[in-house]
Amino acid sequence: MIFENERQENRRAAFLYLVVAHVGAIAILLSFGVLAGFATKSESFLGYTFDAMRTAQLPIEWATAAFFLSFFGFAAKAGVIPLHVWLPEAHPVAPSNVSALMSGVMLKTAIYGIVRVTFDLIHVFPVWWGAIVLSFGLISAVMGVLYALMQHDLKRLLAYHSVENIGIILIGIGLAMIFKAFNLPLLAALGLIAGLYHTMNHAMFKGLLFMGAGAVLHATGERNMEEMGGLIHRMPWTAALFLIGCVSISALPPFNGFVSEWLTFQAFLLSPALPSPLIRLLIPLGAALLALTGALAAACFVKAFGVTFLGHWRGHHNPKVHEVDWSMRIGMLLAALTCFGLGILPSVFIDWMDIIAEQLIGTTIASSAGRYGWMWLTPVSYERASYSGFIVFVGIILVLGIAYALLHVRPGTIRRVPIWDCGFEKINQRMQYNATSFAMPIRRIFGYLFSIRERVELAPQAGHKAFPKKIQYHLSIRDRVWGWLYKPVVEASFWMSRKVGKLQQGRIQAYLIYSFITIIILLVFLR
Amino acid sequence: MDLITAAHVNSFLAALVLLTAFGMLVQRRIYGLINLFAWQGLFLSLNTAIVGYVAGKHHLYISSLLTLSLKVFLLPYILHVLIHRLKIRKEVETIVNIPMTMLIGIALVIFSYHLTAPVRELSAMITRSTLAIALATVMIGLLMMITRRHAVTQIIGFLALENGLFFAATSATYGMPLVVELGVALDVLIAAFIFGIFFFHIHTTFDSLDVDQMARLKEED
Amino acid sequence: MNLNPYIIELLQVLTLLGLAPAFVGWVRMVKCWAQGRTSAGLFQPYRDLAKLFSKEVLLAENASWIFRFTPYLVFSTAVLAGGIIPILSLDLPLASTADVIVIVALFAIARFFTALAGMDIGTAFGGMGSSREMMIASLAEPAMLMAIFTVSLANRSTSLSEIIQVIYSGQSVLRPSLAFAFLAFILIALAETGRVPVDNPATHLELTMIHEAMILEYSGRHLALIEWAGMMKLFLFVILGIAAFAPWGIAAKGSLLGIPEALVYMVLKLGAVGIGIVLIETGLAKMRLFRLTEFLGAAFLLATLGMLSFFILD
Amino acid sequence: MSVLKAAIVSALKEDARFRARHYPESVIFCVVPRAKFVEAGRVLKKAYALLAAEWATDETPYVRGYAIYACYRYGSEYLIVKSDIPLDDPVFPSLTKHFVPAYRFERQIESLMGLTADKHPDARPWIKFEDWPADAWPLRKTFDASKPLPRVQGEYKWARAEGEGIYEIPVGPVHAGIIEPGHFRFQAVGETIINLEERLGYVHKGIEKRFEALSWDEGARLAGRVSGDATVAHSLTYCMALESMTACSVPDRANWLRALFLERERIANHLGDIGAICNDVAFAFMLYQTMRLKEMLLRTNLRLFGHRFIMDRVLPGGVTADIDSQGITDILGELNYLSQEFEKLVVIIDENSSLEDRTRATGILDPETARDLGVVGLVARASGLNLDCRIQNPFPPYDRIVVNVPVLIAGDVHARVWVRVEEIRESIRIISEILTTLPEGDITTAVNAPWHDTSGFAAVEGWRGEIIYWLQAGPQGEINRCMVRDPSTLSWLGLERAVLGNIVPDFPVCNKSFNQSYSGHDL
Repeated sequence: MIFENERQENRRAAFLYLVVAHVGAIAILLSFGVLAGFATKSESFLGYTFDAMRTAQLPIEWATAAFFLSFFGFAAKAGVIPLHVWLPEAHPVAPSNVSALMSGVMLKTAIYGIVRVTFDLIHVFPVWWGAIVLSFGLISAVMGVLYALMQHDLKRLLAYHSVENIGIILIGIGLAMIFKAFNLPLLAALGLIAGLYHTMNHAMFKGLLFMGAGAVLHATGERNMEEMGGLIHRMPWTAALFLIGCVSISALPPFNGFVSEWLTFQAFLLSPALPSPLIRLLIPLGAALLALTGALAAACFVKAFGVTFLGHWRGHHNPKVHEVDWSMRIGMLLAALTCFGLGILPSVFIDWMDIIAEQLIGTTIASSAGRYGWMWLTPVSYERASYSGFIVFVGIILVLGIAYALLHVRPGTIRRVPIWDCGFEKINQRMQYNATSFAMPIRRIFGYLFSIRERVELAPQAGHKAFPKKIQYHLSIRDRVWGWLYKPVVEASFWMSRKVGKLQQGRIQAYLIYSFITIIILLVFLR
Repeated sequence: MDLITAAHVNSFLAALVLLTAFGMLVQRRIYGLINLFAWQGLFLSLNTAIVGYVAGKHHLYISSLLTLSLKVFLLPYILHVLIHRLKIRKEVETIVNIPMTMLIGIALVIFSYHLTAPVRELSAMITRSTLAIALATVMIGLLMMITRRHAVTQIIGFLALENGLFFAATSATYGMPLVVELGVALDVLIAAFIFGIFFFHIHTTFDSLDVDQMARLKEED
Repeated sequence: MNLNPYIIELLQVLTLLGLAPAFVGWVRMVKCWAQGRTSAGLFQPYRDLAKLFSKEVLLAENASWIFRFTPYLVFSTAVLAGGIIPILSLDLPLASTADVIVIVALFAIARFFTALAGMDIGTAFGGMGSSREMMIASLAEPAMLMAIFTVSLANRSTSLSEIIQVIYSGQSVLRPSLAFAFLAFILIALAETGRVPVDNPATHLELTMIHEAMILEYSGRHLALIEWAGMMKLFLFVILGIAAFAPWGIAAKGSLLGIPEALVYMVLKLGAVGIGIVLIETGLAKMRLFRLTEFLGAAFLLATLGMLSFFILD
Repeated sequence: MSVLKAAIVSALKEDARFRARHYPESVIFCVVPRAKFVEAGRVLKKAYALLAAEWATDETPYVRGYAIYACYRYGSEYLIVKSDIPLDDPVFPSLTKHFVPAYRFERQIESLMGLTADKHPDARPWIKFEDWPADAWPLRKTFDASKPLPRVQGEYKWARAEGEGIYEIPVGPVHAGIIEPGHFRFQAVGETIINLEERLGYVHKGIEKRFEALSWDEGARLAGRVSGDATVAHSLTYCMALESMTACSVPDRANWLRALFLERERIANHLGDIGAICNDVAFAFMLYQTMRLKEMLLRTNLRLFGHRFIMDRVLPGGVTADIDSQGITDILGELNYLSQEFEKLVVIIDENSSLEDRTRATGILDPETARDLGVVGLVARASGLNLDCRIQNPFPPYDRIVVNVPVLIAGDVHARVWVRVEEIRESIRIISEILTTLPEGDITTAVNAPWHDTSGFAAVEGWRGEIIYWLQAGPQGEINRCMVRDPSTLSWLGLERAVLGNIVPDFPVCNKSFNQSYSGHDL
C-alpha cells in the first residue's frame, strides 16, 4: 500500500513538475513582457532586446513585478525551495549523463537568468529584493541538505544536493544585491563572484558525482545505498574519483567547493559595512546557516561515500560488480581534475570571471583578489583574510610524505587479520552501520522540519508482550513543504473559527502569549 | 573613574545581565534559576551604583542598596525556603524545547535593538546603548513566563522582567524618582509574598505547582 | 633572503609535535590529583606513542586504502595547522596561507576522513562513531563560525596573526562581545576535541564512544599517528583560543629574542588551561548524546550574543 | 491456613497432595499430577503469587523418573508445586502462558535436563550452546561430566527486526572492561534501541552438576563460589537450606555474625556499584572515592575475618570467624568514618545536575513490567515492588531487627542508584545494631547428615536480592540435586525491557545499574 502511495506521489510530482515548469516559463515571459513594455511603451516588438530593456525606466511597482515574476520563473527551473519538488523526482529517473547535464547546465541557465534580469536589465533595485533572494537561498541551502541527508537513493540524494547548491549560489547573489543596493560595489562584486564561482564549481563536482553514481548504477543495478557497500574494492577508480567529488561538494580544502564557500563567508564577514543596523544584525545569522549547511553536507557525503563504497556488501543479491570502462573513467577524471584546479588556483579563474562583475556591477575584485600572485586569494585585502589552496595542498602532501617516509625507513610489518568481533565469531553484513542509521541523530535533531513517522511493530509470542517473535520497523519521512504551503490556507479558516471560541483557555501562558503578541505589535506600530 | 571606563563597565554589566537572563531562560534546575536571578540582581545593583556615581545622582545609591538587599538576598532566600518547604522536584519542565527558546531569545534581542535604535540616536547618555539590553531582558522575562509551566519559574520570570524594567529606567533616564522606586520595590516584595501564598494554595489544591493544572479551572464546554 | 621566519616556522612545528603529548600528560596528571590518585607522570603519553610506533600493525582484512591513508592525512593537517596558528611568534611565512576559517576547515577535512575510516571496516561501532562525530560537527560549526565572526568584527580580520597584531596595537579593549565569544569558544573546543562532557577520552565502553569508536580498529603506527594528531588537536585548540583571546606573550614580528619569553608564557598558559579542563572534566558527567543540541545550542547562543553585543554595546 | 495453600486446595481438591518430607515446614510443598501443573500455576497467579523459580530433578536414584518443580512466592509465603514426569515421556507442561520468567527457566530445563516444555513458544536452548551435541543433558544422572564434549555445528536463531535501516550491534562476550562474559545483541536504528536480546551461558561451569559429586560440607564451599561478589549470601542460603533439613539449630551468636557478614557484603558491593555507575557516565571522581571506601571495608574484612570477601566463613552449623570486643570497636569506628565520608559523596550525587540528568528517566523499568517479569531485590525495589526477604520472611536474626528498605517507583537508573544509597545507610545502621546487641555464646554447632529423600529450602536477601537454594538428599543421604536461583536469573530479564526505546550510548549505564551476575546465572 505504501508502494502504491509512493507511485501516486510520483505521479503527483511529475504533474507538479509540469505545472511548475509551465507556470515558471509563463512567469518569465510575463516578466520580459513587462520589461519590454516599458522599453518601447508597447508600440513595437523592439523592446524585446536586452539593450532596450536595459535602458527602460520602470516605476518601482512594475520593476518589482517583473523581478518577482522572473525570480519565480527561474527559481522554479532551478529547484529553489519551495519550488523544488520536481527536482528529486526528475533526476533519479533520468539517465545519469542527463542528470549530470541537467544539474550542470540547466540549473545554471536559471542562475544566469536571475543574474541577467536583476543586475543587467533592471539594475536599480531596493534592498529588500536582495533580502528575499538571500532568504530563499538560505532556506534552500539548509533544507536541501537536510532532505538530502534523509535519502538513501544515491541519485535522489545528489538531486537534493542540487537544491542545496542552488541555495548557496543564491546566497552569494542575494548578498551581492544587498551590497549593490547600498552602493557598496566592491562587496557586491565579491558576493557575485562567490555565487558565480560556486555555480561553476557545482557544475563540475555535481557532474562528477552524477557520473560516479551512474557508474555505480551501471555496475550494480542498484540505486538504493542500503543495498550497496564495499564497492571501493571492486571499483577503485570510481571510488577515488567519487571521493574527490564528495570532498569538493563538502567544501573541504584544497578542493573547489571550499573556495566559493570561503568567498561567500568573506562576503558575509564584510556585512558590518552596511549602513542599516537591523540588516547588519541579521546577516551574520545567515552565515551561521551557511556553516550549518557546509557541515551537514560533509555529514551527508560521509554517509553517501561510506555506505556506498566502504564496509561490506549490504545487498541481498550479489551481482558481478566490475569497474567501468575507460571512457567513463576519463569523463570523471576530467571533472575531478577541474575540481582540483578550481580549488588550488582560484585567483586565476577569478581573474577570468571578473569581466562579469565589471559588466554587471562596474567593479572588479581581481585587483585585490589576485594582488599577491596566483598563489594567494585575498578577496579584499591581505590584512583582512587570505587563503592559498596551493600551499595548503602542497603542505599536506609534504608532511604526509615525510611522515610516511620516516615511518617506512625501517620496514614495519602489516598483518591482515579478521575484524575484531568481541569474541563472538559470527559477524555478518547486518552488523554494520547503514544510511538510515547514519542520518538518525540529525533526523532526530531537525525532525520538526519533516513529517517523520516511526513505528515499531512487535508480533508477540503466544499472547505475551515479552520476547517478541517478529519485530517490524517502519519509518516514513515526508517533505513538509506542501503541507506547510497549501494545507494551512485551507485549514486556517477552520482553525480560526475554532480558536476564536477557545480564547477562554484558563492557561496563564495563553493569556501571556496574547498580551505579548499584542505588545509586540503595538511596539512595532508605535515605534 | 572617568566616563569612558564607566561606559565600558556599564556595557559589560549590561552584557552580564543579558547573559544571566538567557541563563535563566535555558536553566532546567530551580536552584540554578534562583542563583542566576541573584546574580542578575547583583549586576543590576552594581550597575545602578556606577550610574549613580557617574551621573552624580545619589539617590541611585539607595536603589542600588535596595536591589542588593531585596533581589540578591531576600527574594532568593524566600524562594529557597519555599522550594525546600514544598519539596518541589528540582527539574523544571519546559513547554518549548530549549534550543528553540534560545533562538526566540536571540530574535527578541534583535527586535529590541531595532526598536530602541531611534532612542539611541537621540540620547546622549553613556548608558544609552544598554537600553536595548534592558528591553531584551524584559522580553526574555516574559518569554520565560510563557515557556515554563512551573509556578516558581513564573515568579522568577516576573522578577526578571521587573529587573529589566529597572535596568531600562536606570539606563534611559538615570533612574526613576526615589519615591517611585521605593514604591516599585515594595510592590515587588508584596507580589513575591502574594506569589508565595499562591504557591501554597496551588500546591495544596493540585498537589503540584504546574500551572497547567489551572487549565482545569476552565469551564467545560 | 631572511631565513629567520623559516627557522621560526620549523621551531613552531617542533614545539607542537614535542609539547602536545606533554600537555595531554599534564591534563591527565592534574586529573589524577583531583581524583586523589597517583599519576603516571607527565611523560606517559610519550611512552604510549613510542610503544605504539614500535608495534606491529594489525589491519582488518577488508580495510581499503582510505583506512591506511587517513592517519597520515590527519597527522599532516594537524602539523600544517601548527605552522599557521601563531604559537610562539607572528613571524610566520605560512600565516597568510589560511585564516581561521581555513584552519577550521583543515580540522574538518581530518574529521571527514576519520569518519570515512570509521566506516571502512564495516562494523557497527565505527559507523556509530562516524555518525555521532558528524552530528556534533554539524552543530558545532555554526557556533564556531559565529565566534569567528565576533572575533573578526572586533579585530577586523580573520587572519590570526592580523588579529594578534590588532590586539597588540591596543585597538581592541576588553569587550563584552569577546567575552561572550570566548565562552562560546570554550564550549566548542570541548566538543571539537572530544572532552567531557561531550565525549569521554578515557572510556572503554564502545557503545558510548564518539571519537574513539571511529578509530577502534587502528593499531600500531597508524594508531600512534592518530593519537598524536588528537593530542595536537587539543593543543592547537588551546593555542587557537590563546591566539584569538589572550595572545600576550607571543613574539611580535622580527623579534627573535621574544621567542624564549613566548615559550615561557605559552607553557604557563597551557598549564592554567590544563587545570581548567580538569576542573570541568571532574565536575561534570558526560552528557546524554541528544543533550548536545542544548550544549552546542548554548555555544551558538553565546557566540551570537557576542556578535549582537558588539553591535549593541561596543 | 496460608493463602496459597487455600487457593490450591480449593481449585485442585484431592489432586493436590501435601507431603511432609520437605523442610522447613513453613514452606508448603505439594505434589500435583502432571496434567494439573499448569492449572496450579494459573490458580496461584490469580492469587497474586509470583513465580520464584522453576527447576527439574532427575530422581532415577529413587527409581522414580524425573520431576518438575515450581516455587511460588506471595508475601511471606513460599509454596512449591511438584509434578512427577515418567522416564519414557520427558515432557512437562509450560507455565509461560502465566509467568514470564518461566520462559528462561523452562528453556534451561530443556537444555540441561532434557525435559521438553510442552507449548513453549521458544525452542532455542538456553545456557547450553548450539555447538553442544543435542543429546548432551548434563543434569541427567546418565551424563558423565568427566568426559569432554564433542563440538558440533549449530545455529542460534536470534530475534531479528525487519525494516529499512535496521542494523545489529553485537556486543561481547569479550568486553572492553574487566567484566564477565555475556553477549548482547541489539537491533537498532541509529541510536534508538529497537530490541535487545541477551545471550548468556559463557561462564557455564556446571556448578549444579558439580554439587551432586560433593559432600554436604564441600557443597557449602562450592556455594560460596557460585557468584564471587555474593559469596556470603550464597553460602548462607545453602547452609540454611541444609540446616532446615537436618533440624540443626544454629547458635544465636552465629546467626548475628552471619547477618553482620551479609550486611558488610551489601555495603561493599553497593559502594562499588554506585561508583561504577557514575564512572559509566564519565564521572570518574565518584568511582575512585567509592572504591577507596570499599577497599577500606575489604581490608578490615581481611584483618578481622581472614578473607577480603569473607568467603568460606559461613559453613553449615555456624560461622568460622568470630569477632572480639576490639574488632567491634574497630568496625564501629570504621562505620562512623564511612558514614561521614559517604554522606559527603551522597551530597555530590544529589546536587550534581549533570549526573542526575544522565540517570533520571534512563532505563525505566516500570512497576507493571517489573511485576510481570518477577524481578527481585534492588531492581524490584527501584520499580515499586516491596520485596525483601529480610522483611517478608525474616530469617534469624532479622526477626529481631527492624529493617527499613526504600521502595521507589521511578524504576530508572537514578532510582536504582538511590535504592543503593539508602540501603547503604540502612546497612550501616543495622551493623551498629548487630554489634551492640551481639549475644555471647558458641559460633558453631555440629550438623547431622540429612535423611534420605528429604529436601530443604532457603531464601536469603543477598545484596542483589533474593537467593534461593533447594537441596534434595539422595537415597544414601548424599546430594541428589542442588538448585541455585541467583537473583540474576530473574533480573536479567528486566534489563532487556528497561533499555527499549533508550539510546545506544545509555545502555552501559543501564546495564551497570542492574549489575546482574553472569556467573550466578550461568549455572
